[in-house]
Amino acid sequence: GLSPARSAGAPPTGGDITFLIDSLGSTWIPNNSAISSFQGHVWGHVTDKLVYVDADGKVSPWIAESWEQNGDATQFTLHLKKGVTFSDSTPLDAAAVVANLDIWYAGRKSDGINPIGLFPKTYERAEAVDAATVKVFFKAPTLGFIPTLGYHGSILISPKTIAQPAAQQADLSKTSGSGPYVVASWKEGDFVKLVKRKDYNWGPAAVGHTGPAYLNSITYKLVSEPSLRVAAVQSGQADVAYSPSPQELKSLKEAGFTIATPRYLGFVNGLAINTKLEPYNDVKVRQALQAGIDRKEIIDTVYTPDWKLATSFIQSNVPGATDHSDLLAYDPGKAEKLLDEAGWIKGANGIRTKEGKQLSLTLHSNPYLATAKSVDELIAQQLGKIGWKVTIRAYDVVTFGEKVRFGGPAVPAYEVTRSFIDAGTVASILTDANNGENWFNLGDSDKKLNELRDKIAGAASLDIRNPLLDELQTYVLEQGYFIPRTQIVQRIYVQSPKLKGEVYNGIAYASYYTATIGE
Amino acid sequence: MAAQDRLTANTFTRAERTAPVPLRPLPLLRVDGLSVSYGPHEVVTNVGFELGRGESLALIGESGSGKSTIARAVLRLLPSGGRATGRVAFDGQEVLDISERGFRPLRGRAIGFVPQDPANSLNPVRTIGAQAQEAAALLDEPDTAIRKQLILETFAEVGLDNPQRVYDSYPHQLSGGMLQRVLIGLAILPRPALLVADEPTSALDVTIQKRILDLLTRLQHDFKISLLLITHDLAIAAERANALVVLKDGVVQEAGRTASVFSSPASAYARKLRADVPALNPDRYAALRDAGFQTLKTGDAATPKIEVSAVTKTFTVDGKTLTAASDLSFTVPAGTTHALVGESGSGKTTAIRLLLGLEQPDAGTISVAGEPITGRSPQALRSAWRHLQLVYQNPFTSLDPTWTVEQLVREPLDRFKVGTRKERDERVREALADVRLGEHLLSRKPGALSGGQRQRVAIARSLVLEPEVIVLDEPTSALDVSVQADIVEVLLSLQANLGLTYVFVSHDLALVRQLAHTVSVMHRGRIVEHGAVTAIFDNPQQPYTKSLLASIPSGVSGAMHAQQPQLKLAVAAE
Amino acid sequence: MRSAYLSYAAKRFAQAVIVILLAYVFTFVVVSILPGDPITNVLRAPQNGFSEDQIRQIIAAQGLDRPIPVQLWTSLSNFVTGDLGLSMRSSRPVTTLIAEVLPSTLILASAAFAIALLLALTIAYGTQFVPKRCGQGLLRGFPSLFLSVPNFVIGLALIHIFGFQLGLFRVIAPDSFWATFFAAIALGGPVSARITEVLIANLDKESEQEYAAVARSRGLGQARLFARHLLKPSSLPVVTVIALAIGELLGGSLITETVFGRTGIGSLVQRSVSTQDLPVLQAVVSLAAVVFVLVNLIADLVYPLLDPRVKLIGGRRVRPTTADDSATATSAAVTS
Amino acid sequence: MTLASFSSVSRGTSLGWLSALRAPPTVALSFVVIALVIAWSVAPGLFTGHSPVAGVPAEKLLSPSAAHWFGTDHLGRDLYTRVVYGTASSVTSALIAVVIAAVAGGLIGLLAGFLGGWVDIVLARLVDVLLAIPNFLLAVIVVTAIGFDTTNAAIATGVSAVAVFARVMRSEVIKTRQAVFVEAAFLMGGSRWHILLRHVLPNASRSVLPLAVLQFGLSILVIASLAFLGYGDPPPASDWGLLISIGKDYLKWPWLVYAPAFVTIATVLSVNRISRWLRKTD
Ligand SMILES: Nc1ncnc2c1ncn2[C@@H]1O[C@H](COP(=O)(O)OP(=O)(O)OP(=O)(O)O)[C@@H](O)[C@H]1O
Ligand SMILES: Nc1ncnc2c1ncn2[C@@H]1O[C@H](COP(=O)(O)OP(=O)(O)OP(=O)(O)O)[C@@H](O)[C@H]1O
Ligand SMILES: [Mg+2]
Ligand SMILES: [Mg+2]
Ligand code: NI
Repeated sequence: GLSPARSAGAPPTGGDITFLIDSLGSTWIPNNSAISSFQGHVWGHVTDKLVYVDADGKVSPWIAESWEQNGDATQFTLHLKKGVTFSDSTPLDAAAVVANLDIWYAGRKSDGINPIGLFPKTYERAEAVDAATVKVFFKAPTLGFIPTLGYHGSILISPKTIAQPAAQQADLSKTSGSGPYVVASWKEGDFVKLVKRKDYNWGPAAVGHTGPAYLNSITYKLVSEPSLRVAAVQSGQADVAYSPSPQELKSLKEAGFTIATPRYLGFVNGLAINTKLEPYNDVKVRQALQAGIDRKEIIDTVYTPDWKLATSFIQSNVPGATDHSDLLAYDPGKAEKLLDEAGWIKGANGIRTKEGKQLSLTLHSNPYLATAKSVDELIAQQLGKIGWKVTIRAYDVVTFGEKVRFGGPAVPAYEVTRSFIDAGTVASILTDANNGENWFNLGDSDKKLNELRDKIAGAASLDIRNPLLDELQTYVLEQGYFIPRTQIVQRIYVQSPKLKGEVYNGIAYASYYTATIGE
Repeated sequence: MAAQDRLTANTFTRAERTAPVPLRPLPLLRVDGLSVSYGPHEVVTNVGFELGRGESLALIGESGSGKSTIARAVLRLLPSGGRATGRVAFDGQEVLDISERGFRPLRGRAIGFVPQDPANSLNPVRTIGAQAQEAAALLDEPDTAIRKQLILETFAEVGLDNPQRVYDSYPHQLSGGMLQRVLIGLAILPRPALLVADEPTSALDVTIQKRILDLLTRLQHDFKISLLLITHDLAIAAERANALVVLKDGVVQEAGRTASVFSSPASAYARKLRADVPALNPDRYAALRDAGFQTLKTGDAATPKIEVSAVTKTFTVDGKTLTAASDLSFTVPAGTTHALVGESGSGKTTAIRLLLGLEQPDAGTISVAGEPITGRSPQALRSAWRHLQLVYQNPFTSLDPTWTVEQLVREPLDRFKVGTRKERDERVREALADVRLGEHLLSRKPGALSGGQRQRVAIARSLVLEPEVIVLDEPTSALDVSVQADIVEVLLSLQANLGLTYVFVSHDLALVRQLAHTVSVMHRGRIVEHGAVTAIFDNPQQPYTKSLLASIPSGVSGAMHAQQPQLKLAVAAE
Repeated sequence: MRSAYLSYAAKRFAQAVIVILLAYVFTFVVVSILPGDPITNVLRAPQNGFSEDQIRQIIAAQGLDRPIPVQLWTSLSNFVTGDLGLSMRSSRPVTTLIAEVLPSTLILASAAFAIALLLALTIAYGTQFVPKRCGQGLLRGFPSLFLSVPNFVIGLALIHIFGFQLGLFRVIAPDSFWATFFAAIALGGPVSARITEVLIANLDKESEQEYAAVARSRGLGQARLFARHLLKPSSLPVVTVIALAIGELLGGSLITETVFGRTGIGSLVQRSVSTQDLPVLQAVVSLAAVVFVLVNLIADLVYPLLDPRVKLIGGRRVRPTTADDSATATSAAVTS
Repeated sequence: MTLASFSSVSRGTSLGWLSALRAPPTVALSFVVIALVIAWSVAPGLFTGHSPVAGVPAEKLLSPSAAHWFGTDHLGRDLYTRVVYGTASSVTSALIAVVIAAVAGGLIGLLAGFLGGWVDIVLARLVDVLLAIPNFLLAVIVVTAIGFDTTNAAIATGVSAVAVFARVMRSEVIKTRQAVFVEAAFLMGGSRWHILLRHVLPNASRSVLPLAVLQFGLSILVIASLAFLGYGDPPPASDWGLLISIGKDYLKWPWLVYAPAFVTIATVLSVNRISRWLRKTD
């Protein structure tokens, strides 16, 4: 139920809800925090975006009522909705948008305000043509600009707030957005209380409601133990629990609670293989890996049927994603055969060796995903059966960032969980050209991949791009460059049945702008 | 032998039970078949005795023989884990099996208790006065002012000079002697019928000891209090008690009127005990002592082994200076024993620490065997210590508890690198044999040795280097008389055989008389008198020396003069 | 005597100041000398999408590329003037952060302390009145049980029983009375166990002392013996243990606050530790040191006034101790 | 090997066993528990037929039964087996903590107490600083600095307890240094270092032993608490603390928390009981 299904008649207004969350992130400086998956919940209610991206990746107007782009996608013109104001009563006009675009691109580094990392680095400048028109210039074609405006980081903040020094911006109550809610009070690491803005009247048409929100207030309260969050919702002490343990979902559902497992647009959860590293430079080994993982067992054991089998290395709801389930079928016999062919012979202890070396794989569990360790353990068991020696490493966020990197010499398989709005950006991440992330450590060595990348980047329309994307998916999976595990559900919500009408956007955040609470 | 004694004790109690003497007045305290065990260990077995009104009875025996245990059983103050069986009747009333509530009225009011250790017997964080008020509460006197008056009077009575100051003091502000007097005062304040005094003087100087014993005797007379006196000092018992019960390992060895027990001890144990008390046998070692002395005298008596001249030492404590040794001079000829005597704090230990170079004097010089001791660093003194050894006062602290006997005795040989491995082993065994310790003790640790054995290990350790001079700081003060006698014998025979020179510190003048050749009497850091032992003991010149000598318990029972003929006691010999 | 006390007080105070400064430096050294560069690593997280060049600029802008001694000197001189700097994580002033969470921790810690003390006194003194046969052993076993259960297990169990099953408090309102009460039990439990242990050990020691027997020989009953004789000497050494226990309350708040979802110093530390937010950590450690040092200072200064045996000699506290102080010392030391 | 040294530490020679036999029943029970724990860590395979890492995913989250004494976990592994196999690491890490604390603390205390003077002053301030930072806070800071795994958590726990040992050791050394037998050793011709190592150290260490035993129990708890906060080994490690902290996410299946918690509690309780007994008998 990702679209707002509501019956006719005026929905009840009023009511307060409590949303239990496992963390409230670190800083509230808008630029530095906007892409945190925790603060995104709050920003989603306090701020608006220029465009709206729904759960299926469809881009629709919001503060930008319409837009045009030139032929090579280097100039964009945005036409803004009129009469929109920030909660500090500053108008949300062209000047404000320009101020936002500038700080997204550049940040204010000397003041500790970072740029928005995923904002196109091809940005050149923006200018206010008139109060309601903004023209944006890029140094190179940037097809993904418009979808990016609907992405986490692109939240519109009052220019007055933007002008403030970092220490002021870090105080959430001093930050003004134009969203349907404003921050009534907050305490770091404790809670954020939002109350509705009565004069709000510019919601995204895509959610079917543009007036003020129905709920009076939303309180985001930090409770770090997942079992406590769930128990609190179960006992009626709160309305929504975020990130419960998947194992509990079945019984919760049976007890009548609403379970939401919206999928964001992005990569599936899977492993990017470092093709420079022995033995993963051998395509047969990578293919054996691809066939040696029982993805269904992962869903059955660690997750619930709410999780979907991966069909490609991008989520199936991303426009342009195609179904490659056949390439991802569990076939241990095939895997063993491939390994035998590659010269990895099973030893007495069940572990395969070649030239005295063991067939080993180190998995670095993703610290951002609570279930990552369980999945890794299960994969270790599955691969163990066909002769792999799997070691699991778990680091905290800090160390993970330091030690575990794409293509790092000690990291044979990097676990990816990453959202994006536009599939067009995918190809360029895979190699090292144009600041690409070089996921498979191929550099520029794979001709076919380079070719696909360049063609996709140069595609001026989706009709040209989609077949290329399909080819890219087939190639990457066949080569065993990327080993999908499951489609990712990074955000899981357990919700009281009384609460209805929430909407999930393209990055799987729940918005309670349209929600109502009954008795 | 134990079985024999037990039998006699049993015979006695049975006889008492079956055929009570009808005309005999009811004794104040009657103990009958008393056994006490701590957990599974029975430490007092079937003890019985009687104490009449106004009389005194001494429980004697070596350390650990169960004296305190009996006292505590009578007082129902056994520590947790202690269990008493048998019968204890106080004034005809059975006290062992009545309830605590029923017994409490007797406490203090009828039975007073003077504990063994004055330093730990008063609550350290409350004033003496507050604790005295507890005792005074037992009087039927409602007025606190009057009660305080009574307390102060009692303090004066027990010889405390400034009762008001004592009243306001905390225990740590008073000396041991004062505390002991306070405790006696608190015990007699409610005028009990029975006073149980557990070694009331063992921690005190001879002079104070005498004062306190006199005080107890006087109080006993004045208030017609019965006294159960516990002591390991036979001489005191002989002097102060009407009757004796001699204990060994919790079993009565002998009991009877003091006079008869002393004149004709029936048990071998009592005989040995009597023979070992120095005060009762001043000339016991004369032959042994003088034999060694004589042989040497003919040799090089002219060259003194130890020369101490005009040594002074002051300590600064709390900004106040205290002269612990002032202008000390004495010499000790080779092969003789020189004794330092004096009451506690008179500077004896300071003198010998100076002698060993463990402290440096402020003025004066000391030389031992021609080597100067003063003004040398510990490293430089090592060569002197090779021939100069010390036996400490307390055998419980001077041996490293983690080492075995063999290691302990061997240590000086290893440190001074004497001989080969084999020779060292040999020397260790010889030294142990010298002090009459068996080789089966070699692998034991001090914790598994008795006090006497430990002190012998300490002596063996100082002997093993074959030093010329051994300094002994009250080597036997912590030990029982019988153990003491053994050690003295060992020391004297070693001196006779090896020609050792001893410096012997003691406050036990009777012991000094037994074994020393020359003596220095110390008082407040000074030597007030010195010379040959016989000369000084027979004809003291200084009043201080005289008072010291007068305090030696004579072993002649004061009670023997008292008119208590009808005293009936469990005397095995009878 | 007065001057001895004053010089003692002055000396202890000087020591206290030194300890606080050293604690500040110590934290700096531990967090910054050891390998790992938290700021860079956080910035490097792939979702941020920063290039290495951007990261370098950000680091330089915050002065984090200067040599360690220079950084230490700057931060130390700021600290001395009372400036605790900005949190690296949230960019807010550290003073604000601490001021925001301190009241909650103070309430929790004082509640925990009160409960711990009450519980300890009840149990320890209770052993004096409950006869051996009627469960004295049970009472005595209580502290070691509390000392063996991980603090967070107690917390989780309390929440589930009292929060969810009995509905006494709401998990989302951890500052309510009952929630605070149970959090205080979870936090104070182990502390109370330590105090109880020391108290019982002291009581046992004191009641085995000769003076207790002598007092009993004067006809005192158990109640009066306890009240007049045992209470004070057995409770005095606890003053020291209590002072040390304060530190444990602070340390324990880390777990308790996490479990109960409270916001306080403990959860602040938890958040700062994961990002190695040095200014906050330094401030908290210094704060803990200040509290610890102050409480101990008070304990040390009060002790000579309470215990008549204590002498102050040359700015040192000297107590002519009885043989067995080491048991107390050991438990006291462990408590810290 | 470490375990052997632990049991020998507990009392030493045959004499020790004799007195152990004469110990009160609760102490005897404690020894039995500890013996079992040691056996688990030395030869876990003897106590269970299941594998601690490979489970049957279909049998996940079963409640305790004859086949699975402690039930199964979220991946269908036998929890009892995981507890048994996790023992070695739990015990070893607690031992590491104790050894670090005792050795470093002991050395500091020894030097401070024996050398006195400015060495004492400097070391005393260092110890004060370590004492002034609450133990657990210190452990958390150290473990973040050196990285998250069980060994590092053990090291951090050890570091946080250094001050305690230093303090006790120092006071014991000072007490011992003033002992008569130490002066006697000088008279026997011993040098300073000889006396420090052969007389002062062994004697001062005696009261450190019960403390070390106590600290062992305490370390298990601290390391478990660190695991609870996420500073433990990666899967499939099954230290008790990790098991409890994994279990707490599955509170609907309470045995996942309470079974390992029970084992931890029993062990720590036994260790504490033994420590108290050691202190009393010494
Ligand atoms: N609380 C106790 N628990 C166990 N054994 C004890 C206890 N008190 C004394 N004993 C033992 O009981 C025996 C008798 O001790 P007691 O104190 O009665 O001897 P004593 O004759 O008074 O010795 P001393 O002259 O040294 O005071 C000794 O072996 C002693 O070790
Ligand atoms: N190291 C020291 N510092 C300060 N005062 C000391 C020191 N050693 C001894 N004194 C003092 O010097 C005086 C003499 O003490 P010393 O130990 O020599 O007496 P003693 O005759 O051996 O007494 P005892 O018979 O009790 O052993 C005492 O008042 C004592 O308090
Ligand atoms: Mg006695
Ligand atoms: Mg002396
Ligand atoms: Ni501490």
